[in-house]
Amino acid sequence: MQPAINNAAAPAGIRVQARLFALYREAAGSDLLAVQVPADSTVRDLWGHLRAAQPALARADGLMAATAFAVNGTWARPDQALRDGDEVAFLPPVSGG
Amino acid sequence: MQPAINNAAAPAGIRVQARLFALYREAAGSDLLAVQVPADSTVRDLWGHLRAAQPALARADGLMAATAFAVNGTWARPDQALRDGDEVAFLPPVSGG
Amino acid sequence: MSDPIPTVPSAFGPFEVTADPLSVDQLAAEVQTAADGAVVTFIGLVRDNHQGKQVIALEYEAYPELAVREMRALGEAVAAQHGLHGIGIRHRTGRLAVGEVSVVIAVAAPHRAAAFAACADALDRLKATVPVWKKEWYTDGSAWIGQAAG
Amino acid sequence: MSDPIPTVPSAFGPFEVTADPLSVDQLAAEVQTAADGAVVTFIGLVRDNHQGKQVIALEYEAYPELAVREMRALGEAVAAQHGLHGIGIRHRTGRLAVGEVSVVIAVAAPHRAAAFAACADALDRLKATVPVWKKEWYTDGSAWIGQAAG
Repeated sequence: MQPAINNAAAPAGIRVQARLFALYREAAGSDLLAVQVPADSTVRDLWGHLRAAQPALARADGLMAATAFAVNGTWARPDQALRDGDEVAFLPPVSGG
Repeated sequence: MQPAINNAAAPAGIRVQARLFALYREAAGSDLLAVQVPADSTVRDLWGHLRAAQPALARADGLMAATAFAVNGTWARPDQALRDGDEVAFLPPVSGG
Repeated sequence: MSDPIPTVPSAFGPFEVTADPLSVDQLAAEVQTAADGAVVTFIGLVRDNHQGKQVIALEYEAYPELAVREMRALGEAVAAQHGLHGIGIRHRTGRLAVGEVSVVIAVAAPHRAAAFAACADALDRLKATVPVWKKEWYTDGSAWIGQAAG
Repeated sequence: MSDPIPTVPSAFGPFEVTADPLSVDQLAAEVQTAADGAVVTFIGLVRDNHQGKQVIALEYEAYPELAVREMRALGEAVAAQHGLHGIGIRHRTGRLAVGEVSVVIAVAAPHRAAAFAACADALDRLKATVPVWKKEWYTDGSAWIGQAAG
């Protein structure tokens, strides 16, 4: 059950997009989720919301030492407030090279 | 005057080939000189002989901090004795790369 | 994402994420200037083992917009720190077989010492900050590589 | 000398002197093995100035037989010292314009630190011992480069 995801009819919230990569993308089964959250939500709130809605994502997050965040393509702190239309990325520890 | 160079008729000597590179090659006007020297000659003797025979080569040698020597494609000390048929190379300080 | 992979113009050189094979010669030529006597490059390869397991392929995934921005930021910081004119980074994405090139960093400098130092520096920063991930494929499964939780 | 430029087979990679243009991609591919995760390359370029003078070209001359032997000896010593599988060096000869590649050194290693250290080490040795000389061409003349006496 993922009641708040893709629920455009809910009132008094903002709509954001969650981008997921690598382990998180596979756990969620999607690289992009449209989500409605309360208007005063932070990045951390959204991440908690996604993990609660998707237990596989919570398990994947638990495997990682740290998750990093970006809003609209720029690094963000977990307490950053979200605005309607934001694209919020959830990044497992990087392993490129 | 270069009396001992290309003088195949001289007796009691050995014939060697001198290879010259870079500044020395240009000073001598040749990259390969056939030389006859006394049978007990060393690498140093040959170099002295060449410089005496070719003043431009002596001037070029004077510009260099050190000349290195090789006999038959292997590094050699200046006191190495020459044998008939040796190829003796005279190398200015290297500057590759 | 159906958008084309983004590129960010920089005065120092290209910083790109691409699914295409990488050419070291090309990147080196793009970063060098007439005043440079040296280019040092780092070429990342898919190797056949990791932590005792046989690896048959690596799958690279990027957050392309942010990866390009980060590569440019670190590249320009390294260039400024070492007084360089040219630096570029291309990182490949997708599934790569053993021996294929995953990333190329090219650094041009008037002299060799700065080129070596800057290239190693850029690589360390890339591995620490650029949002790219790799999944190792084994004969019997696969795993995303990353810092495991303590 | 009308003999072809000699090459010496080595288990580690090619060590060659050639009049042909150099390819970094080709040399990197020749030295890498399936166990290597990194190749570091040094690319020597003709630059447009030296000690305040404008340079329009460099002319490289080698003692090819000894240069190849020296490159192989230093390459194998560096490989042994750093525990590497693959290293190769190609040095070009002839007259090269500004921006052309004079030498490429490629070092393959399982991990990056050894590759950087070994490549820098090989370059230092090459510049100290390999019998290759360069002549700088200026707008108003030329000069062989080497350690001046006194």
